[in-house]
Amino acid sequence: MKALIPLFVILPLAAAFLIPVLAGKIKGFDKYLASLVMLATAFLSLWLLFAHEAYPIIYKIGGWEPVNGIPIGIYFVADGLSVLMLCIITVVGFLAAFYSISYIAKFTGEKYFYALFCLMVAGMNGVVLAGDLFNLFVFLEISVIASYALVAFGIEKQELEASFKYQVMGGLASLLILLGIALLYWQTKTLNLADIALVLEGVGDRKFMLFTQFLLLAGFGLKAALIPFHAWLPDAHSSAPSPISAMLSGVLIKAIGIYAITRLFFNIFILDINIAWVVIVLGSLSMIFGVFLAIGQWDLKRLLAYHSISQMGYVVLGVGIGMLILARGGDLKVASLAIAGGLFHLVNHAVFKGLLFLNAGAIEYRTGTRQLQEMGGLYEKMPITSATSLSASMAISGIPPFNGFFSKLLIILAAVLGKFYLLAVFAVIVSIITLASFMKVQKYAFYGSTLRRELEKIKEVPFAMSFSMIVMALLCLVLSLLIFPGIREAILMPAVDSLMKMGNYGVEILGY
Amino acid sequence: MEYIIGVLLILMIAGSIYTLHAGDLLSAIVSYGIVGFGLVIIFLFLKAPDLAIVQLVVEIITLIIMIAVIRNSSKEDLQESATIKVEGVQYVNLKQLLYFSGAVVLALGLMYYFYQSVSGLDVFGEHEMRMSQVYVEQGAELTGSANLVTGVLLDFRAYDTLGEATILITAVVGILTILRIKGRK
Amino acid sequence: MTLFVLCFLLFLVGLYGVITRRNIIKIVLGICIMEYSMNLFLVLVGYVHDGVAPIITKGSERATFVDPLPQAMVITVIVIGLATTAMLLAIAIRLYRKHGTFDIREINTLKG
Amino acid sequence: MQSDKGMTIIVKKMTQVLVGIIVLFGVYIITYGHLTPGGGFAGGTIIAGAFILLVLAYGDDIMHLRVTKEGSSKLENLAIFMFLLFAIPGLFMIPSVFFRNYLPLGTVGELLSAGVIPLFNIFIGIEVAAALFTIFLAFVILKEEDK
Repeated sequence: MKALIPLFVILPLAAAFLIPVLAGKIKGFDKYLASLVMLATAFLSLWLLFAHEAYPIIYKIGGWEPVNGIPIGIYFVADGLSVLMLCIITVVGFLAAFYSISYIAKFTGEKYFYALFCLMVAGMNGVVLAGDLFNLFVFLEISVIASYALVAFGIEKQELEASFKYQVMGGLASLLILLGIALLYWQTKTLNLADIALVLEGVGDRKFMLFTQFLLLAGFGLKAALIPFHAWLPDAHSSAPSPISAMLSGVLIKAIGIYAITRLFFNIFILDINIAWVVIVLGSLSMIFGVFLAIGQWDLKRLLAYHSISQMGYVVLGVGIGMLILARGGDLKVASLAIAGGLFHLVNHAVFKGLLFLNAGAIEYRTGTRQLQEMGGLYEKMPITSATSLSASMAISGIPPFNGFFSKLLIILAAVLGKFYLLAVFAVIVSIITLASFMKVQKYAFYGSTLRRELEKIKEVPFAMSFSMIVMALLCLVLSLLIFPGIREAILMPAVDSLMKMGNYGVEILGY
Repeated sequence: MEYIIGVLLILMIAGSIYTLHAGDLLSAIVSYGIVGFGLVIIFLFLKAPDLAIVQLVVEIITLIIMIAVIRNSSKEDLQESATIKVEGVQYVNLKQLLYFSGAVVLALGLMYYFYQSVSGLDVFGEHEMRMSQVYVEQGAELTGSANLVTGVLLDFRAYDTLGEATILITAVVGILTILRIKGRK
Repeated sequence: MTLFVLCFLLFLVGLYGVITRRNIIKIVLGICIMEYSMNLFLVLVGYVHDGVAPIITKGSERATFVDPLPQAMVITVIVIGLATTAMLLAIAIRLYRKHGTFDIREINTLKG
Repeated sequence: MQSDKGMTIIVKKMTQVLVGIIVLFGVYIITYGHLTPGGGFAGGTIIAGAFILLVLAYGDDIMHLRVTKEGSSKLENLAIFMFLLFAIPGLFMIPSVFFRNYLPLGTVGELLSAGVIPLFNIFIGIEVAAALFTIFLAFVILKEEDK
């Protein structure tokens, strides 16, 4: 099982290198290879999830054993959290790739699209499996540069401008992260994450740690589009092709932003109370402002992009509460509940936000418009899209049978138990406003006024698109089973434990 | 030797301030090039010949591409200049001056905070290695390459270099998608 | 310590350029200047007094070497800088084709 | 051979003399990458510089530029694929290890030493040269299209 870990990066990379070369020769080669590779990695990650080996799995690249206790090579480290992220990336990646088989037919340069798609997924897999700080930065750059080009895929005036703004903000974020890495190397003289964790335990220099943590929080916060740094997200996610905005909103900002923040701040740095407060404030601000900005939107994809910011606020809030309780040495049970809520919502958000963007893409594919006023009464002509969009809307606004309800429940429960009553009230209010906003979407898009004349002849979207939407809608239901203790222990708890064990991440990996 | 690098660094800062305030884009790019070549000289002083070569050549290619972008487009920059001509008399543009002094004060504050938080670390030159102690002592035997930087790049951290080359491939495919003629069918 | 502070000042000059300049090419130049300061910062961290370049020649078997790890990192960061700069310039030239100007104010069609 | 495209005759003559030397220097930097300063990245960029000098000095009609762009883009993808291919054999050995240096290391300081590193250097050099040349051609073709 351990020997298969490099495949997560080799397979998408090999596909990405071959697609531009062989796309012309074999018809449809790029389309089906991309989906095939995504399916293969999805099976691999699900097998890794259910094979349930003893985490963390450590893979020494190049076979370099540590020399007198100091690791000298780059390590792949797959523990509970990274395997959970791998599953989200590859499953949502496969559904988006399968969806784009017919969606991208309307664009030119298809081979470039699939090559960039495979590179983005390879980059994210590399980030999630990285056990080395600089290696995490390099693979973060691969997936981010691929997403810059994918945002500007349609080369319209709006998309170019959105991609330029995204590139400048992303470039700044990468430089802040690089400055953080240089400072950490200057302090700890090593790049291996576990080694940094061990060396940092001995360092009492609080002022240096605060400065570095603020830098890294700013850099990764900008990648995760938390409130003060969210300016690029609505433009980038609304002007990208729909499968790509499903991947961006659903997976990229999580695998790069939230995963890196949780990995660094829980396992590497010593938990600090004011950093935890900053994280909680950022999370709740994102949650509140995201939904208020979203209410006034009439462009469907911009509305969904703003909702991404507010839902990410939930995830950061859950993780932030867990961080604060751990930093204060409070009740471990509540902390693990908060982190479980945060990660569970992260998984759910990847699925239902991806589905909402795919629905928006289906509507755009058939009616050619994204404005809610120009739609109306689509449920007669597009039953599958309206049904899946209804389930996704109910999931995002937290209506019981769907997965969104359970994860928000966990977060609010943890907030109440941890005596953050104000935050719990905010969470409930935001959830209600989200419900109102998505009622508006359903009314205008599907069930509102009668179908306009020129929309008479539209029919349901082709098989590739409807299949992905149906599978995602089913996932919205299936994932709510994660709330039951039996299943939760198997899937969600390893991820929570990998964060809960905090400091001795280093000890476990380097074994001393 | 530290003073020479300090002087070069101050000249680079002056060059980059001119780059950002130059009226004509072409002179901005040329002064950006000078800052880059200053960096090459500093790399040589810091005993990094590998970097000097790579930085020099990449610098030239970046300049060629930038000038290719500039050549058939607008040369002038519509930036408000710091001084306003009112009937031929130079008045200092107060709004611009306010922004500039605010930026200087903020920069000084950030540098002081940076200096405070970094003062506890190793001074320039006293760098006792931990991870690269092995690279320096056993690098040649373990990898067989005399050039330790290439040894680190292509053997100890070869996976980084695979990521590195993939970044260049991603950039090329990205540029080919952005520069294609028509986006939608 | 002064060299590190000066290097951070170069970083802030680049950041000032990216935030305040309105011309796209100057924003790209600002990002490149920040890349330069990061390259310099990494090499400054790895310098050892009277160290020798990390290449083993006949004479320098047992000399004290400068740290090769930051130098390997900087080669990677230089090529990352080249990749991001080339992408930014590609977008800049396309925006110039569509808007006829490099000025960010005219290009700001997107609201919010 | 006096065509109006490209620069003046003096530049063309100088280019004829210089291009060979630049490419030779680039190849030297790549192949001696593990002995003297330099390596795949530096050498590849130098070779790309030589080709860019050729295109700048002589200029070329758009059709030919497009064909060379396709060719160099394919070459670049093949070179990086070969780099990945040389990293994979380690997977099939007993303690399956990605990026193992499985060729004999030889004595330090000789040309044929350091196992797989010279091969990696060569493939990285080809890949960087083809990549930068493709980027340059993409910019030139975009400019040519407007004429």
